[in-house]
Amino acid sequence: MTEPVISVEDLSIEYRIGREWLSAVESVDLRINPLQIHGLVGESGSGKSTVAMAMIHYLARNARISDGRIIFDDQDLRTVGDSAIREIWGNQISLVPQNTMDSLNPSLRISRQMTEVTRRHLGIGATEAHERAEDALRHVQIADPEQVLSRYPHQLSGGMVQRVMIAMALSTRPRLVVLDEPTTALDVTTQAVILDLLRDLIKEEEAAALYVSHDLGTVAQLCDYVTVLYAGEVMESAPVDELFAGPRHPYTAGLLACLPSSTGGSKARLTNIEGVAPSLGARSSACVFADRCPLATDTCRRSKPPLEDAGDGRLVRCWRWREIAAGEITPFETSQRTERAAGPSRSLVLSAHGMSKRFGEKRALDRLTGRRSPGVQALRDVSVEVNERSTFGLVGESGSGKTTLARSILALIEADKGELRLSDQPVSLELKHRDRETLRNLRTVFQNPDDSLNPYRTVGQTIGRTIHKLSLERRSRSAVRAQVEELLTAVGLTADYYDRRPAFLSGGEKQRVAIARAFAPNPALVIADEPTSSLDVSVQAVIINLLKDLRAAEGASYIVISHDLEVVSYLADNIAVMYLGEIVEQGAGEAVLRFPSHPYTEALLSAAPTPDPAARHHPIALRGEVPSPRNRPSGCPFHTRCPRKIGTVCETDVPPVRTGENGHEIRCHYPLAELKAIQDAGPPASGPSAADTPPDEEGDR
Amino acid sequence: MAEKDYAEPAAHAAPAPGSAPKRRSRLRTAITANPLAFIGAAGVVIFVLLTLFGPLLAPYSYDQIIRGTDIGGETRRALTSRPPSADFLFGTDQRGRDIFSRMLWGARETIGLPLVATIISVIIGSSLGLFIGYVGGLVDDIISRILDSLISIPAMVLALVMISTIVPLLSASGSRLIAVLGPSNISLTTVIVLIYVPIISRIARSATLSVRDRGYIEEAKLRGEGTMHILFRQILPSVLPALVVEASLRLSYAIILVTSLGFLGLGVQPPSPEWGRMVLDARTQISEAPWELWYPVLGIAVLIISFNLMSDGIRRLLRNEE
Amino acid sequence: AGGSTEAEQSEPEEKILRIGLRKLTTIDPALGANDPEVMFNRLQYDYLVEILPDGTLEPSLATDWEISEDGLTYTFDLRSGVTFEDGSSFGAEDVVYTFERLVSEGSSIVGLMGQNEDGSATWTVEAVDDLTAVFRLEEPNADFLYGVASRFAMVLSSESEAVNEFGDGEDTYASFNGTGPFILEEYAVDQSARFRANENYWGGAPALDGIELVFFDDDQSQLDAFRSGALDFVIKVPDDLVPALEQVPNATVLTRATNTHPVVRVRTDEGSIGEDVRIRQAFKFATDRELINLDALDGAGTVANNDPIGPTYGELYSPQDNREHDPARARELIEAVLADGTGNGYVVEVDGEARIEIPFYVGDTFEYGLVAEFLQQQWRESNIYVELNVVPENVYYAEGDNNWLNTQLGMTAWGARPTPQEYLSVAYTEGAAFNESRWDNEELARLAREASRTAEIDARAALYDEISGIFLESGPVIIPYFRPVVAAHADRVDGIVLHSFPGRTDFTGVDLR
Amino acid sequence: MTRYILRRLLLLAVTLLVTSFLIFALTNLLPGDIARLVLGRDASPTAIENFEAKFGLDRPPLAQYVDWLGGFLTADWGRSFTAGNPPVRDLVLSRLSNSLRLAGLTLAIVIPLSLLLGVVAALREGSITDSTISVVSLSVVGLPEFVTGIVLINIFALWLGWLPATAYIAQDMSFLQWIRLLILPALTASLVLTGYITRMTRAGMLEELKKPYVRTATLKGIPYRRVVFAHALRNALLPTIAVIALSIGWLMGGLVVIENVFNFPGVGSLLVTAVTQKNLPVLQAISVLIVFFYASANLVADLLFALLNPRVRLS
Ligand SMILES: Nc1ncnc2c1ncn2[C@@H]1O[C@H](COP(=O)(O)OP(=O)(O)OP(=O)(O)O)[C@@H](O)[C@H]1O
Ligand SMILES: Nc1ncnc2c1ncn2[C@@H]1O[C@H](COP(=O)(O)OP(=O)(O)OP(=O)(O)O)[C@@H](O)[C@H]1O
Ligand SMILES: [Mg+2]
Ligand SMILES: [Mg+2]
Repeated sequence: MTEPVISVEDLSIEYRIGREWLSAVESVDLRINPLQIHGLVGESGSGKSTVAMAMIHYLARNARISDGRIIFDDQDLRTVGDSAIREIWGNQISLVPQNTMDSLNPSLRISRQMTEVTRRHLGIGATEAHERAEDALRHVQIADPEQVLSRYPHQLSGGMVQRVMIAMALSTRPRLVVLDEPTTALDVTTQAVILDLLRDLIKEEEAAALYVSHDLGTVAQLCDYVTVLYAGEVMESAPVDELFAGPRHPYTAGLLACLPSSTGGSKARLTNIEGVAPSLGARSSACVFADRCPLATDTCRRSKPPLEDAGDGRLVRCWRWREIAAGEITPFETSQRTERAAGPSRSLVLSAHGMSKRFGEKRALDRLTGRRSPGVQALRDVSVEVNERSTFGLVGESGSGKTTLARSILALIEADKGELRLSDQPVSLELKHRDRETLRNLRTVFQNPDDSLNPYRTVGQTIGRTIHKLSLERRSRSAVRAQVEELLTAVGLTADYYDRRPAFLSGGEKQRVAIARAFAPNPALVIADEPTSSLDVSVQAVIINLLKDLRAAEGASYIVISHDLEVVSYLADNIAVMYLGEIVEQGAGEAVLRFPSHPYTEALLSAAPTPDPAARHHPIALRGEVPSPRNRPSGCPFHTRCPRKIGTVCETDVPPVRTGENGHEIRCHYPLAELKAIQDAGPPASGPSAADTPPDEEGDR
Repeated sequence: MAEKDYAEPAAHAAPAPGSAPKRRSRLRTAITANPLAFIGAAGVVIFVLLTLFGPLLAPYSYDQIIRGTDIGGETRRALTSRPPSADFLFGTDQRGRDIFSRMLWGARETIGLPLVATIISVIIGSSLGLFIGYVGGLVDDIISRILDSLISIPAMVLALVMISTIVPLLSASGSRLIAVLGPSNISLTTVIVLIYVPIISRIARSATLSVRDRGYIEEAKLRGEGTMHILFRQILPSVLPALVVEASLRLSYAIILVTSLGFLGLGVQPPSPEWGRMVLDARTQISEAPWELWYPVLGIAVLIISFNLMSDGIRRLLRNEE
Repeated sequence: AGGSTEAEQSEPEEKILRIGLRKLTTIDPALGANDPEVMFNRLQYDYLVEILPDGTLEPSLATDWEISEDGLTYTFDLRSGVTFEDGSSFGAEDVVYTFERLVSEGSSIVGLMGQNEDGSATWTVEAVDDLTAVFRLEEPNADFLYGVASRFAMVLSSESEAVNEFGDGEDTYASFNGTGPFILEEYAVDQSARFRANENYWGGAPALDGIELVFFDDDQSQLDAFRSGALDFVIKVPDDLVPALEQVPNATVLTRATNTHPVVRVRTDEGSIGEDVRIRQAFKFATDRELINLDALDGAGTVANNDPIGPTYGELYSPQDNREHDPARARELIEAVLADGTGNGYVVEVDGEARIEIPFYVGDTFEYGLVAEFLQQQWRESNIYVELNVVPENVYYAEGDNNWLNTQLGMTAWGARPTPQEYLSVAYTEGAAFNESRWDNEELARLAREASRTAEIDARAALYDEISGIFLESGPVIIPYFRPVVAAHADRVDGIVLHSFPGRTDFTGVDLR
Repeated sequence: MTRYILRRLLLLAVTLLVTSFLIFALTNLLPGDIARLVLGRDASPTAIENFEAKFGLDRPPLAQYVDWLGGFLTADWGRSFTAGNPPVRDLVLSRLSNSLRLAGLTLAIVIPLSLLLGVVAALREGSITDSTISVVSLSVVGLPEFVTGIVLINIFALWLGWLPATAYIAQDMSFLQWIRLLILPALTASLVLTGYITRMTRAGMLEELKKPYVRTATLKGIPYRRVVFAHALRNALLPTIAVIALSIGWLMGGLVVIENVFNFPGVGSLLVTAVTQKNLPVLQAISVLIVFFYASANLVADLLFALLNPRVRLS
């Protein structure tokens, strides 16, 4: 057995909240071998960051390690002194954090920040350090390091900053790199490139890494070994392939089963892990997962299972792992029950035509003082049609205009141009000209459950008010209350939520309330903008199921917006892909997700991290990042990044709309047949490096 | 944000369904967490009670000159500038008035007047701020610009300029109401309101801007709520904490302004026993009759410190709530 | 004027008298009516005729004067060899300039000297020769000399382009050009003014090397400074500070009785509170003047008898008094007025009793606010209930419905005048500029006119006695007391004689030990 | 950046114009004639007419404003109503230099002291030092200047007798004498300001120390003082600049009271005198001047902020 780079033994960490010390992490064991990328997964609050930070000996002021050892380099990090740890930091262990933009000092140039580490630890002079920094940047595929070094952080895009952070972390050839959700803030396409890069670099530098993430997909793509954390405890840890192929812990199994991709393309219901993770103070002496575990026995509820060696380097903390391993019991079976409710009808519930919206009209004062703002064309002549009882999915990277389209339809912003028809009736683009009937029929669920409910009003008030304002007939107080309670039950809550305030609801519960509110007046169309993106996977599954159930029960239609292709493809009958305010491809779900597709869709699909280690591949690398809509490329807006660019046509001419069967439309200079041919031939050669495009001047993404 | 301000548990996971806030214990932890704030709050409560009931407790009227001739043959002067005694708890002043009684009466001008003025300012200012913040556009631009201009005149200067004109203006108006309420009371209130309305509306406006685009506001629009409902039922509650903090801060500034103007001889006019004015009147007595000076000085100091401790406490409390 | 005197200042034995004053307002000699302004000017300028601290007249720049038989021509012989600060010599032209300027600048003294409706003078002045100036009057005026001697009539140089205005650069103080005993050296507005002795003063060089005036916002800080030894002389110490003043070691308190007095007056015109004479009497019976003097001034004032001509006028003073404090009488009178319904709405019935209810406006001068408070308390016994409004001077004497000229019941401050006639002519005759009470008494007007022409002292006293009687009977005023002026000097100061108008104090004979 | 500066300057000019008009309009609200207010109750109609003619008060208000503005811009600030009608400009400027000395000394005490205290408190968050600094600054921060001033006078002038209670300024005072005079007033202003700025600095520093980049810097293994001084401090001080600018605005108002407590001949006491005497030309000049200083302080702060902050500088 090789000597691990770092090993954590029986680690327990507590936080002081008020006057109490609450345990956040309990007896965690973890070893990272040389050259290993060790994944640490778990839902929000499970203690991933706490463990990661403990491993670099950098805990919050109100944290203490109550037990355990962290052995690095034959010494327990708990006992090293202040100056000794400063020899280790940046030199032997380095960190790539999540919030990269804030992780660089905004008032110092990149060069200064990068050379600081190398000068400190490698004992080199300024010039040499500078040269090294250039090299390091080149290593992370930045084409013009000199340029980047002379910049301030805010002048760089998010992806670029993340590259800088990675270069910096690796610049002293550390033995351990801790990556705490290094890509969560990035777009999928950028994320794919960065992960790809990371994997190669870590191997190349012969380092070991701890990769912290909540996203099973990226873990599957990147890691060699995975530890699953739940409520501060290790549930299971195993080599990546084995974990994904045969989880031994019910929780792991549940997590995998929650993913929309787990249904293998079918529309089967997703598995639900009922309940929520225990909060810090509420962790019991029993199995922490017992409350939510379908297999829990009395033993499980009474005593905590030990973390057992399950052979092959696997560890499991479950009383019943042997039964599971033997296939005697199956925790979260992916049900194959496919409920095809009344299928989508042909008639349209909504049609939007030629929607355009430009932001950044000058304010009165700016007009006086002559400040110019170029304006952002957030929507360009977008048309969508939503059938009755169907779900329309909208995907695209950040800034592509998905939200703008949704809000224009809702009239929360007033589109500059466009025509809207709801159930064949023309509808005004201005909210104040919409009648009650329109308002009633067009409802929405917002992305962020935290701000979609007024913190000062109870659940009952919120939903009741909507009923009061929008229902068809006047109702008595008690009738309204009854209806609210009915709705609450319909979204899987109980009637006693009526008097709760949002502060006492979890994210998933808030989202359920928001959904109940949306459905309160029996709408014809509900627009859900990223309804699950701020939720944990297990909760996401619950919400997705709920949306599906409601559609079946209420006969409403949806527009579902998400940057997550999996979610959209799972929910939607029709899908549109947006890029820079335009729809580049749309059609029936299967048609869009199958080839031929627009090169952008192709890249998106390839970038999406599949939670299957067997399906590892190099994603199609797009050049640079999404251009700012302020300086939108001419011709085909995608030509600056397109790996299948034909030539100058793409730069000069607006691509035509290519129509395939079943109303499948693609905006591309390639005819469909040709596109299919080249895509069948395989992915494009890995695109030119990211740095070909100059750093994004706007830099505010 | 990587590290959050963890003041209370359950940053991620919500408490188990059914757990209601335990009010009593929260209060107790709040007190133990910040005892100074509660000392301040207690002080403020006492001062407010004094404002309301002080005159009832006062042995004499605020302007009653206790004359030797009343007591028996002595001249008035014999009873001026008397040190504290059982008869005159805080002593008497140069005119022979009971300082203790004067301070009790004076709480009205010293605390009551700023309080009323602050309340008026908060009402006007927050309505204005809510409105322009929510409506936005040209209205907001223009009104904000005017308010900014007003803010760019330091409060003391604005107060002086206004005092110099409003007091004579009101005194000359001959209106009965003004005469009853006292021209200097009205003008001071006006001055404070004019100074504070811009500041408070700016706060209310920016607080409004920060919630204006929240989902629940948009939801309200989508169900066809009117502007008034949105402003006062949806936005106001979220803006309220910021306003409460600001109001408590403003109140203590208003007291400072009133007492300072009183000290400059430009505030509430005698014989009204406003404390700042009492300090002014007693200044030269510092060696002969120091109590004349120290009681009002002490009164003001304790008053302001109480308010500051309290408003600091409120600020922390509300920040923690978030 | 001007010039650096650094060397002099650094010498310790410099004899500089430091005087505390309130801040100056207008320093134009023709307009500056109050002590600080007059003192500031008096140091630099001289009068033709000086009024001594006891009120008698004495030659100054005029060495002698002669009044014609008919009382219409006043001839002044002027002192020769007097020069102004800028070196030009003093002559009759300067006198002409000075007095014509009083008229053109609208000095209020012109009223006493003789003035037409339109503000022009009823007299002329001319230079007969270099050292003789003649005034010609249209009708006799027994007080004309007091006009010539008044505090405004400081002799200016006819060559002045401006008077007491700041010039540019070197000439900053060029227009401060007088013949007086001191020369302005430096004037920091609102802070201090420094004078040095005029070595060539015609009356002989002053004993002092110089005088420094230090200006204050309030009497209290002024007293502070005096106490700390930073000042040698303070004037017009308000009553409530007198006890503190008396505690100051090594200082002498000076007091001089004056004719300064508060006037509580009711309006007498139609529809006013005091239209019915019984109301005026009721107020008098309701007031215990002696007690007021005791309470307000610790008895330091002189109890007055409700007419403005006080004991400082010597023979002209009439001591008659028949209005003792008598609340019962006052109540009866008020009942009677209520019964007759002539109270014009100010007399009302409350709980079966007649009472007067009215706002009382008081200008906050000296201790008068205090007096008003005592009056308010006192009057209640006589069923007079006033709602007291003590307002700042600048409000009380500004325009407005409740200012000193308009309010129904008010208390006004009247300063000491060199001659009693002035009160009558400006305040108590029909059409007079400051007839606050709108009192129209033909008999009084006649007597006053008569007195103004009567120079002979006994005859004049007789007239004033009659006038006093009218005041007692139907005068719309209560005058509780005449207040003294209080000043103090450090004991090292020698030779200060307090003037009844302290601004006119003569410093030529003052020295420092 | 140049554009930005120009824009800000234009805005400053507009603000000054608006406020000067506002102040002018306010002072023109005065009922009755100012002439009588200034000349006193005995003034004759002739005297009043003369006065009005001399100061142009007989002209329509707008014309007066335009005249005044024109004069103000061409360094002719008119003449004072009182005391020999000295040119307002000389009067105000001579007082201003006194006030500026006072303000200068105050800032010289306050800025280093409060930054030091603020940073120390932040670095020792939760310690005794921190809570002491916090409590003291919290209680001192709000006391009215005259209260602080009187207490200081009592201690240092009356009780210990170290320093003069009031400030008489002679023309030929030595630097040391000057400083002696300035100490107490400056100390009074400093106490109040220090409390405020300390609290703000502490808050700013704490916030900065919580930012992720501080963690990044720490994890580079560089010494702690480098993390604090080379990384956090600079950013923490950025918002403090605005706080200091705001306090300068406060100082302008606070000096009014402080100068009166100490009888200090600065613009503040002149302003109060002008208010009591209704000396409009002086009142207007000082108000506009103070607004100018205040607005300029804010402008300078903003420019400084922009200069030190690459985010703003480079956009
Ligand atoms: N400084 C702190 N003080 C108090 N509690 C803390 C602190 N930091 C984290 N916690 C709590 O400890 C638990 C674990 O937090 P941690 O940040 O390690 O979770 P995580 O798995 O990284 O979650 P996320 O995915 O949201 O980053 C959470 O309940 C969190 O609220
Ligand atoms: N109110 C606004 N004012 C100015 N620009 C805006 C506004 N709202 C959106 N934009 C711009 O319009 C473009 C489209 O934004 P939109 O929010 O519709 O994108 P999105 O696809 O929803 O992105 P995300 O996935 O980040 O939610 C972006 O460039 C954005 O910066
Ligand atoms: Mg984390
Ligand atoms: Mg969006």
